[in-house]
Formats: sequence, C-alpha cells, structure tokens
Amino acid sequence: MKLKLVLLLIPGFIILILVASFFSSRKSLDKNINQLVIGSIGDASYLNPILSQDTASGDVNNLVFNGLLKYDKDLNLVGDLASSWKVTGGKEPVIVFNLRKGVKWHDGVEFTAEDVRFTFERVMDKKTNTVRRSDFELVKEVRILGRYKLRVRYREPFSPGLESWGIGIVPKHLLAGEDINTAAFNRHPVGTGPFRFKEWVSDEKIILVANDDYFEGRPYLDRIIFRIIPETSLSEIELLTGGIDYAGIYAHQYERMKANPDFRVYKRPSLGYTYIGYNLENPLFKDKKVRQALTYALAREEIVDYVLYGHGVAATGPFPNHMWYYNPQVMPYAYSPEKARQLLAEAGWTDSNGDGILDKEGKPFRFILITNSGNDVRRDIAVLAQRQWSKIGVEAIPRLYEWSTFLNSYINPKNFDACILGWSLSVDPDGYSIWHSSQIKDGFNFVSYRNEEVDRLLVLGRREYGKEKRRAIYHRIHEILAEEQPYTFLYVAEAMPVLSKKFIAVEQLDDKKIYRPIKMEKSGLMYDLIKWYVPQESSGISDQWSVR
Amino acid sequence: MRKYVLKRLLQCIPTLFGITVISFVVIHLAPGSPIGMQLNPKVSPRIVEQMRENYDLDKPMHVQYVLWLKRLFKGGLYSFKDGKPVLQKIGERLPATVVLNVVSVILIFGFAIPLGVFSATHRYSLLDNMGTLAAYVGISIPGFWLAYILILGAVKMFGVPVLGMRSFAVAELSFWQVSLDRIWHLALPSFILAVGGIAGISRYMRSSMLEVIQQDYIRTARAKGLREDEVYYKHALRNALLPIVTIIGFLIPGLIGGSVIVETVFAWPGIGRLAYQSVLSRDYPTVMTIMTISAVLVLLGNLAADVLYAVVDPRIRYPKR
Amino acid sequence: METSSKILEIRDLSVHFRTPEGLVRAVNSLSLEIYEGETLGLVGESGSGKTVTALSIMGLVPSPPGRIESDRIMYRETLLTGLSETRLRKIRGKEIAMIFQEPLLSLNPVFTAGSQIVEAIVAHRPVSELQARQDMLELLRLVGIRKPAEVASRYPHQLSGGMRQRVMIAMAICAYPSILIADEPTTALDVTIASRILKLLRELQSKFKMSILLITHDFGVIAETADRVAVMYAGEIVEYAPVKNVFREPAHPYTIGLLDCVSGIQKKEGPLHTIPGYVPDLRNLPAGCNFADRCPYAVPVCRREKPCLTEIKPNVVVACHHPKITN
Amino acid sequence: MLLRVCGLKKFFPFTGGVFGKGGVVKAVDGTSFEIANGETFALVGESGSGKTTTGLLTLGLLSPTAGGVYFEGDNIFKLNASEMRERRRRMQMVFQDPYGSLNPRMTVGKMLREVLSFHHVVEPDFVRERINELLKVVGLDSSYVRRYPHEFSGGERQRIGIARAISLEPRLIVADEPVSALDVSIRGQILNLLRELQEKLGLAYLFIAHDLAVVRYVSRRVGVMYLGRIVEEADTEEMFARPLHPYTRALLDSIPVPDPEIRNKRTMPAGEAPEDYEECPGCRFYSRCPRAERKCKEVEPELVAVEDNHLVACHMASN
Repeated sequence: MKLKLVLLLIPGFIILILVASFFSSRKSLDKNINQLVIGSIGDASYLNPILSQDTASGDVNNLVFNGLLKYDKDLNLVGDLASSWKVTGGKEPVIVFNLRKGVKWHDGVEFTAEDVRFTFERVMDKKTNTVRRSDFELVKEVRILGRYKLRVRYREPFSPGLESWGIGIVPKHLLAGEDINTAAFNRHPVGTGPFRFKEWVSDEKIILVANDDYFEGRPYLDRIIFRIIPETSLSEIELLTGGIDYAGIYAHQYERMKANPDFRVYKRPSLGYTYIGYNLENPLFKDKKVRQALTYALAREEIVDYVLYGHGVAATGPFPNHMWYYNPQVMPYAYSPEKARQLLAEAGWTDSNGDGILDKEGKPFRFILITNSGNDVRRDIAVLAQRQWSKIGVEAIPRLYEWSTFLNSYINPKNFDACILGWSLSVDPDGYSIWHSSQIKDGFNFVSYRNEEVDRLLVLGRREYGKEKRRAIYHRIHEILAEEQPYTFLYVAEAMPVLSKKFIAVEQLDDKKIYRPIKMEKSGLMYDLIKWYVPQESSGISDQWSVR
Repeated sequence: MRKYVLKRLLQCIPTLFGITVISFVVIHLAPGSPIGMQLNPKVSPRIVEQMRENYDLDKPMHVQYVLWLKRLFKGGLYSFKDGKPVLQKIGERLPATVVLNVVSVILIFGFAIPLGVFSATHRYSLLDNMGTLAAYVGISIPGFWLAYILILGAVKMFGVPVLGMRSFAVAELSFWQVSLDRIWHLALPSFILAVGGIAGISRYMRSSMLEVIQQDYIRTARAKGLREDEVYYKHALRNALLPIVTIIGFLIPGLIGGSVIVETVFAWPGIGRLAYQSVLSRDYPTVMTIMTISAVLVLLGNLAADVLYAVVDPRIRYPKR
Repeated sequence: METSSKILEIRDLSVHFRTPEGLVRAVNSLSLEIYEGETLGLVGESGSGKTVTALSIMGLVPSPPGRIESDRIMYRETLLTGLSETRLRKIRGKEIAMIFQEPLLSLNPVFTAGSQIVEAIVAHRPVSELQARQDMLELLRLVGIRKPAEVASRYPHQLSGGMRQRVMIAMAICAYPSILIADEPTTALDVTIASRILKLLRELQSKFKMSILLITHDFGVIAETADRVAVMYAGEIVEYAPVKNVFREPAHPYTIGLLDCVSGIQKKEGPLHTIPGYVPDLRNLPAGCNFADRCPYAVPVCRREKPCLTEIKPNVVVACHHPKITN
Repeated sequence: MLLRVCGLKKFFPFTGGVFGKGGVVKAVDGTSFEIANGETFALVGESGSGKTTTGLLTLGLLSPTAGGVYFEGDNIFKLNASEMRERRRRMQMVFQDPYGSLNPRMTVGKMLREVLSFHHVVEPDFVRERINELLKVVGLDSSYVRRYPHEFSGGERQRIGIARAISLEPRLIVADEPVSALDVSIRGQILNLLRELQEKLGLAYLFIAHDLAVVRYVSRRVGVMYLGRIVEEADTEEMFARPLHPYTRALLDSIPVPDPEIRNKRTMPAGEAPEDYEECPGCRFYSRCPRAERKCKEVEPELVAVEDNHLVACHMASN
C-alpha cells in the first residue's frame, strides 16, 4: 500500500536527515577562530549606556562605548576619553576634563565635548527612562570650554560623583532629536570603544567586531560574540563543546572545570555581599544584643562551605575585603552558640516554659525569614540559618516569594521580620542610600537603621575627595555597623569565570611581541581585552598555547 | 463555507476582547511593577516615580488598557524592558518559535501516526505493550528533565554542541552545511517539544484505529477479499485519521506552553522565552501582546481544525445560518 | 433438489465468544448445506446466531474474542476451516460474497461508491483500472441504477438507502460469486424498496446461477425468496425444511409462534399473538430445550433434556421432543 | 379535538459540502391532520417522507417554517416557556431506537426518578411507589430499577421507554417507529402494550411507521405521507380495502406475504422507477407513478375528499 509506505518513509526520512546533520555538525567544528564567545544568562536590553541597567547590556556597552574615566586593573580611576582631569574642591566643587583629541566614533565622526554635554543632558531629561540620573543630580552645570575641554560644577561636594563620569558617552550627531527611550540607536549602537557593533539577534547573540581605529590600537581579536545561554548550568556543556569560550560558573562546577586541561578557571571576590537583614522596627530585633547573638549563632564558615563550596569569605561589614576602604581591624564574629545564648539571656530571652523556644514576657522568639524564590543559594541559607538558630532556641520560619512580589509586597513596604538579600556595589564606598536614616522612608534603608554617627560619617564621606581621609571615615562606619549588626553580614562570594586556554594576551614591547597568559586582576579579567588573541596553528606560538 | 468561516471569525472577536481584558486585569493585579526590578542602591525613589509616569503606570487601569489597545493598532507600543516596538520584538522571535513548532508538529504526526497504527494492528503484541509503556513514560516525564538528560548524553557521547540555533565555533560554511547545522540544532528541542504529543497522539491514533477496525465497513472490506494491508492502510486509516485532524487545534496551546521550557533550556530565541521573561519583568505591553497573539493562534487553530475536518470528511456540512 | 450438488456444507459448527461477563455461546453444533442455485433462508430473531454463522463461512469472525470450535466448512472441494488467510482471501468476495444489513455502515464513508466497487473488481480480476471502471458502471446498471456514473461519484451518505444496498449488491456480485450471503439485506430499508431489492436478488440469482444464503428475521422475506428454510433459535437450528413445509405445516413450536406473530400483525381485531418471554441468555443456556421457557407445549422433559435434530418426515428436520406433526 | 395540526411546514437549509452550493430541503411541506382524545392517528411513509419531522414539530421540539400545532386548543408555538413546559408534560414521545434514547449510565430507577421529580408530578415520598407502579404497568419486574439499559433486551428497553413516556400521565404520545427495531416475536408484545395502555389511560397516539401492516392493528385512521405531504388519508380499514393513491397501493403491495405459494403471482408494486427521480412542478409521485399523465407532471394535485373521511391527492383517483 502506498499509504503504508508513506507511514514508514516519513520517520525513516527524518532519522536519515538527523544522522546526516550530526556528521556535518561534527565536521564543521573549528576551535581556532580568532574570536571570543561569551556566555551570558540574559539578553541585553539597551545597547545605550544611558538607559541600560542590567549587566548583560553593561558588558556589551563597556566594549562599544568609553566613558571619560575608567578603573584600571587595580581599581584606580584613570582617564579614558579624558586625557586628564582636575578636581577643585570647595563649596561648589569643579571638575575640569581635558578630552582626547582625534577620537573617532565608529561612523568616522570626531568625538568632542559636545557629545559629553549631550550625554549629560539626556541623562538629566525627565522623559529619559534612566536610573543613572541619581548619579548626576548634584551636578549644577556642565560647560563646554573648548572642543576638547569641559567643566563640571557640583552644587555641593560629592565625591562618589566622580566615578559616575565613567558612564559611556553617546554620540550627539546620531541621537539629537530622537526619542532616546525608543531610538533605533539602542539596537544599533555607535560608540568610540575597542569593538564596533555588528549584529544583534534577539535572545540569541550579539556580535561585535574589532574597531580598526581604536585610539589605543586595534584589538587583536577579530570579533566578540555574546551568546545567550539562559540556563547557567548548561553553559558548562557549551564550554565543553566549544560553543562558548568564556562563562561564569557555579561553585559546584569549580573542581570539575579546574580539572579540565582546556580551560583556566579564575577566582575573584565579587563586589558585593550577602546578608540577613533585620527589620529594626520589629521589637524582636530592637536590642543590639539580640542581633549580635543571632550573628554569633550562625556558623558562617559552614554556610560558605555548604552553599558556595568554600568559594567565599565571611563578611565582617558592608565592604568586600579586597577594597581599600575595608577595615581589617574589624574581626568577624566567631561561631559561638554559648555566647549567643548568654547575650539573649542578658536581653531577657529565656526558655521559661521549656518548649525549646526562647521567650520573653510570654512571647516566643519566632519570626519569618523571607527571601526570593529562584535563588537556590539563598534558599539554602534560609534553611541553614533556621537550623542553626533553632539550636539556641530561636525559631525562624523561611518563606520564599517571587522576586517582584518579594520586593513590592514585602521589602518596600517593610512588611517583614528578617530577609536574606545581597548587595551588589560599585567601586566607590558610599553607602548613603543604604544606611542613612533619611533613606528609611523611600530609600534602600528598609531595615530602618538609625545611628547619628553613621549619618554624619556618610555625609562626610560623600563630601570628601581625599582618598586617605575617606578611608578613615569608612573604616569607622565599618566598625560601627559590625558592632551594631543591623544585618548579619554573611559572606562575600567569589566570582568564578572560566576561559578557554586558547586565549593569550599580547604585549607590544618596543618592536617585540610578548605573549603571556591572561591574568585575573582586582578589576577582573577583561580590563585588557584588546590584548587578547587566539594564536593560529601556523603561527608558531600555537605549540606553546595549543588547544587540545 | 466561506460564510461559515467568516461567521466563525466574527464570533472570535468578542472572545478575543474578553481574553485581553481578563489578561490585562490579571497581569496588572499581580504584585510587582515593571520599574525598580533591580535592587540598585544608587537609584533614588524620585526617579522611579518619574519613570512610572513616563510609562503611564500612574493612570487608572482602564485608561492603560485603552492606551494599550490604541497603541497596538496605531503603533507606538514599546516594551518597558528595552524600549523596542513590541511587534518588532515579537516578530523577531516568531520565526524561531514557528520553525521549532512546525518541526515538532511534523515529528508528532510523522511518528505518532505510524506508531499508533502499528500498535493497533499488532494489538497486545510485545511491541504494542512496549509502546504503551513508552507512551505513559512520554506523557508523564518532565520535559526539562528529559532535555537535560538528552543534552548531557549528546555532549558526552558525541561532543557536539546542541544548544542554540546554530554552531558558533565555526568558520565560513556552505549553504548545505549551514542547513544541516540548523537541522542538527533543531533536532533535540523539537523532539523534546514533541515527546508528549507523540506519546499522546500515538495512543489516540491507536484507539481511533481500533475503533474503526470494529466498524461494519471494515468487515465489508474484508468480505470483498482485500488484503489486510489494504483493509488497514486504506479503509481503516483514512477514517481513523479524521478525529486526529481536530487535534491539531488542541495542539497549539500545548506547544505554546511547552515552548517556554524548551526554549529556555535549549537557548532557543523564541516567543516562549520572551513571554516568560516579560512576565517576570512585568513588561506589560509585551506580555499583553503575546497573550493576544497566542489567543488568536488558538482560536484560528480551532477554526482551522473544524474547516479541515469538513474538507477531509465528506459527511460534514456546515449549516448556512 | 436432488439433481443439484452441494456447494457448501457446514458440519457441527460452534462459535463462542470470550467476554468479561462470561463465555457467549453464539452458535452451537450447527450443520447445514447449500445446494447449487438454491436460496437457503436462515431465520431467527436477533441474537440467534445467524450473522455469526455467515461470518464463520467467510472466515470473518473476529478473533479474539471469537473462537470457532469443532467444525468443518466445505466449499465445493475446499475445506475452508484451517485455510491460510491468503487462500481464504481468494475465496472471499470471489467465490463467496456477502452483503450486509446496514448499507450505510457497511460502506466506507470516505470513499465514493464507485471507487469501492472498482476496488473489489481489481482485487479479484486482472483488469486495468479503466476496464474496472467500465465494469463498475455496467454492474451499477445491472443492479438497476439508471445513472451509474452519477451514483458512482457520490459518497455513501449522499445516497438513499435503496441505492446504497444496490451499490453493496453490485460490489458483492462483481466477481460473479457462486454463493451470495445476504445478511438481512432489506431490514433497514423501506418496504417499497425492500421488495424491489428482493426482486433484484432473485433476478441476479437466475442470471448468474448463484446460491443465496438469505439471513432474515422476517418470514415475509423468506416466503418471497427462499427454497429451503433453517430456523435458528439461541444459536441452534430448531427446524430445517423446504419452505412450503415450514409455512404449511410448521413443526417446531417456535416456528409456529413466529408465523403466528407475522400473520397476526395484519389482522384487525383482538390482541396480537405473541411469544411470551425473551430469548435466553447465551452465556447461561438452560440444560434442556432452549425454547422450553417460552414454549406453550413444554413438559418436564423439555427442561431436562436437549432435543436432537430429528428427521420427522422427508427433508424436514426438527429439534423438539414433541414436534407438531400434521398429515 | 386533542390535537390539530394545520398547514405545517418545515424547510431545512443546507450547504453543498465544502464548496458546493446549497438549497432547501422541504422536509414537511403543508401537513394537516387531527387527533381526538384516546384515538390513534398513524402516519405512514418511507424514510425521508417527513414523518419524524412532523412528530418532532408536533411536540414543539422543532419550530416550524409555517403552520401551527394546536394542542388542547392552544397553538404551542405561541406559548411562553412555562406554559410550554406544562404542556410538554402531557405530550410525550416513544422512540424507534430504545437503546439510543436511554442514558447508558443511568439506572432505570434513577432515570424515572429524574423525570418524575423534574416535573413534580408526585410527592417525593411517593416517587418510589410510582416507579414500581409504572414498571408493573409496562410489564416489568420492580427489581429492574437498579439495572442499566445495556442489561435489557430490545423489547424490555422499549417497555422502559414507554414507562418513561407515560410516567407524566400524558394525553398524547408520539410513537416514532416504536417497533421497527424489534424482533417480530417482540413486536406483538409492544403493540399489545400500547393498545392496552390506550384503553386503560385514555391516551391518544400519533403513531409513526413505515410499515402499513403494523399500523393496521393499532390505529383507526391513517395518513400516508410522501415527500413531506399527506397524499392519502382515510380510516384504516377503508385504506386497506380501497387504496386510491398509487403510492398507497405501492406500500400495500410491498408488504411481504408470508406465503411462498403466491410469490410468483404477485405483481411488482407501483413505482418501479428507480429512486434517482427528478423533481417536477407537478405531482411529487410523478416520476414513480405507473399511471402518470401529462397533467400530473404540470399540476400538483390537492388533497380532496373523494368520499366521507377519505382524502386523496391524486388527479387519477376520481376516475
């Protein structure tokens, strides 16, 4: 029968095609192309540094755009589009930027001070949907002093404002007159950076190619592809098959990837920390001794071992320990349930009815510990904390909520007892919006922390431009917060990027090229991306850096 | 016939309107807001308020609905998340999803029908029983789990990339190679998407076939002295396929739902993932538009199934009224 | 009758069906024979095993659940039982053809009437598709269809009941079979059409010298068509005789009762004659005579012992302990 | 008069398959008849003659294209919903296929209980009693209440169908081919039962059949339908004795006679023409009629009384 034949042929045909495609796919793999494929969890949103607030967009924007300033490998602010700058203090401080001359936008038009002022104006425009406006609210004016020179005047001293000038500068000649929120530019960016934008396929990839006219010299890599792998656990699979060259991995994948001869796994403390925040308006947490006791009762080393497989360090305060404003004098609270019990007893909490839970004036020490769902690490912390606290007679009940619900129904209205969260920070130590008492109402001080000295120091730190003076101020803040424990500062996790060993860095020394492996610095791996290179098999250096 | 189709299309409009209103209310009642999705200590509340205003979120809900409707038809509907025209956003991802789903449908019917027919004609044989077992497993197995297993298997055994729509670590390829590469990347996700359908429809096909085999006209065909193959593959199959046709209509919502998981796991740049991300980030315009498009697809799918049924079954006629 | 030869012989046929509710004994030790050119009427109520008997001849008893036991079915010199499916197929439709009660259900709804006949022709005769089509139109004309081309292009549901049955008949006789089994060919039809179909069958029979096994529950149909009659009750033949004997001097109480029902319906006054009670459950047949519970003449021995088929006069065979013998 | 049907018409529109063009089927095309209390009127005709549609229209289960049905004096198509519900109680139906008309997942008791309580005919306390009584009336054992339809034979099912119909104490029962699906031996039982019930309960029947023979026993008056119209109407015996319309004669001739002796003497009934007839503006029976003349093709005959109580629609009937 004809129909019977058809019924047999269709599956047969499908299987045949599949086999053919498999062999073809296998044959066409080629690992030595001079390109870097970066695995990214999510798609970028705006390829416009004014509008973007997600890391996926930020990573791309960093390569396409330049700011006036940037951080070098040791996290010092250095000039980028600005060749030099000068800060003049006083009641209304002034920054004068001298710009690089002869820098070209990717479309060939020259970059000038007009572009900088245009960028500033767009950020300040109320119609622009940008969160970056906060950084510039204290700027009084930006005045152009020449084609390559401009002056910024602040209303009051604001040292964290300096790093804001790292914001990518956008070209006036392409964006003037456009609605920046919806401009096509946001999908086809033109910058001054080392890589030019080439192609963006939504939710799949963004392709950048080397900018031949880059002012620091053409990058060695021909192109960079950002590939979206929404399941992070599967990016390991893609690393193995050569589908991507670079990706962040989870702690549990560390040992496995480290054993792989084709890859190099790097470690770097992240710029941020994870904590348990206590709602200080809650009578349960009003007493400092109670908060200290809760911290004493948490074995943070155990938590780091368990949830991060040891890839992190216990935090002592609101600063990552590799930064200059971290106060090394502050000692972590050692794990001590006895001490915790003693402190709680001093605060009046005893187990008077013998049910295993502490009580005071007939009320048991019981509270809800909330965090957001979809984050396994935080979920595990909640469970561990519950278990460890139960040993001192404190009952915490973990609850998980979807992120948006978590924020809008619990955190923002301060409708919680205690929460597990983390802060991602910028390089500048300013913590005004987190700790200042004026930020309780609308800011990010949702634990309602009040301390006059901290308030004063925070303001002081913002007004001071001198690094040494600021260091002293933030060390003191660190001390106070460690003493008062409005949070239990849990840990600073380590980021673990994995990079294929086929990449090497090229240094031009006089007439000679020197090859060296790619190194992790304080500011990360990618600070010298323009020096990366994939040696070709015929070039003679392939032996040394060959890829198996 | 044309009148009937036209009438059915007109009937869809109030349904569609109802769906959009309900979706709109549900999405907006869900806690959360499209703004301030990131806990960024450097953002001041004043700016969040300003952005709410920019996005018309401060207006009453019915005004927002009308605005959405107006912008959908007159243009100017932009995503909250990346400021892109929503229709363009969807249009970019639609081909990927369509390809994935069309291939799944081909796989579903390409495998389910032969399997079902085989099971029915070899009822209670070892292979039929194995098929029954496999079908139960196929229906009940979680798609993402199976996906992980298959991905791991493929990578460990062959060392070939399976995620995404194409290979990346490749130099220039010929058209032929590109096509085969695409097919290779299609294979796993479309299979995962099709597994449930293959399992379900092969069972359905089996029972449909078994029911048809009981009919009098099959007895007639045998009494005529036709060969068994002719009896099964000509007389029984044609009739057994009739109810399967209507399933195409029901298949669409299932595939839309399944796309979310498959597209996420396989890094497939399609609508399902967009919908999921949009819901998470409360990107109202995108969510609403995808919902509307899905509803239209489902309604059209049902209509297509009905029309197709009339085309393949000579007995069906539609009333004129 | 003596001059013509036996064309089909059934000996001791039993067909049982396994069902969840128990074993259904549809046909029990049934024997009969068909002679060349004659019409044998098989009469009985629904569930008496007529259709199963016919299907057994065709080798179409669905199995499972059906099982044919201890039987012998001879077609001319061929033993049909135990014949391979391939050889049986050569006989089905070509030597022995069958038409069914419900022509609407018995025709495939998705193929045109014509194509279904063509298919039957091609299955048995080595002719080209074109020739088969012409033969098909000729066959349709033969069964009394005036516009064969138009009817051939219609789907079964677009035809009237009578037309459908004509199509079925055309399909059945396409290979000029020796035996035509007609299973209630007129039951689903209107009376005016039914008599015409019966007439058509008679004409075709004399034209092609076919034997007909006519299955019906209607004595009127038997009276008009059959040469000999086998009356079935609960899977067994209870009376087997020439048609005249059956109508003139029915011997089995069941036959008598049935005939009374038929003739009674046409009178005007008084309550109709009926056979009280219902057909026994085939899963649970009584020990004695199957008809004993409904029989007005039953005596204790009827409930105890099963009566055997006995020849009470030449060519008249009856299974009853107390057959009514006239003459 | 219990029931008066006046000029009833029902046209069904149809489309011609997927791409064909449609038209109208005149299922019932101007039918009128009357039924008195406790009387039986039979409608006889082939399938497609519109008998069943007439039955459904009579019960108000379909709405007519034209015409009226007057039950106890009121046109049922003019009644509102609650009035209609009250009337419907008194007009019940018995179906041809007793199996298809019973819910296979409901026991007999449950089904009857549902009907009784829906219409509040008896006090809840007496429902059980009433069900037993009903079963007894139709000749079934009261133990049947717990059984499902598939556990019964065809005749028993038809008895249940009748029990359901009479449970609401109707005045009129439309019996649509109530015995044609039954075996001959059972037919008599059901016909006897129907007649018995008529005497006992004073029921009126609209008895629909395709077989004149069945009708003879149950009904006093017969209407013969052909393609949506009554072509002849008379008292039953008159009809059998003096059929005037050629179609009626064809019907009578087609009744198989249970006598093998006369088989070859019978003439073939009228309407020898095959069924693929053509429509013409005149008599609907024209193409099948053995006596047709030119007039018949051009003018449609009216239903006229040729005698008292004997109406016929045929140009040739008077000569």
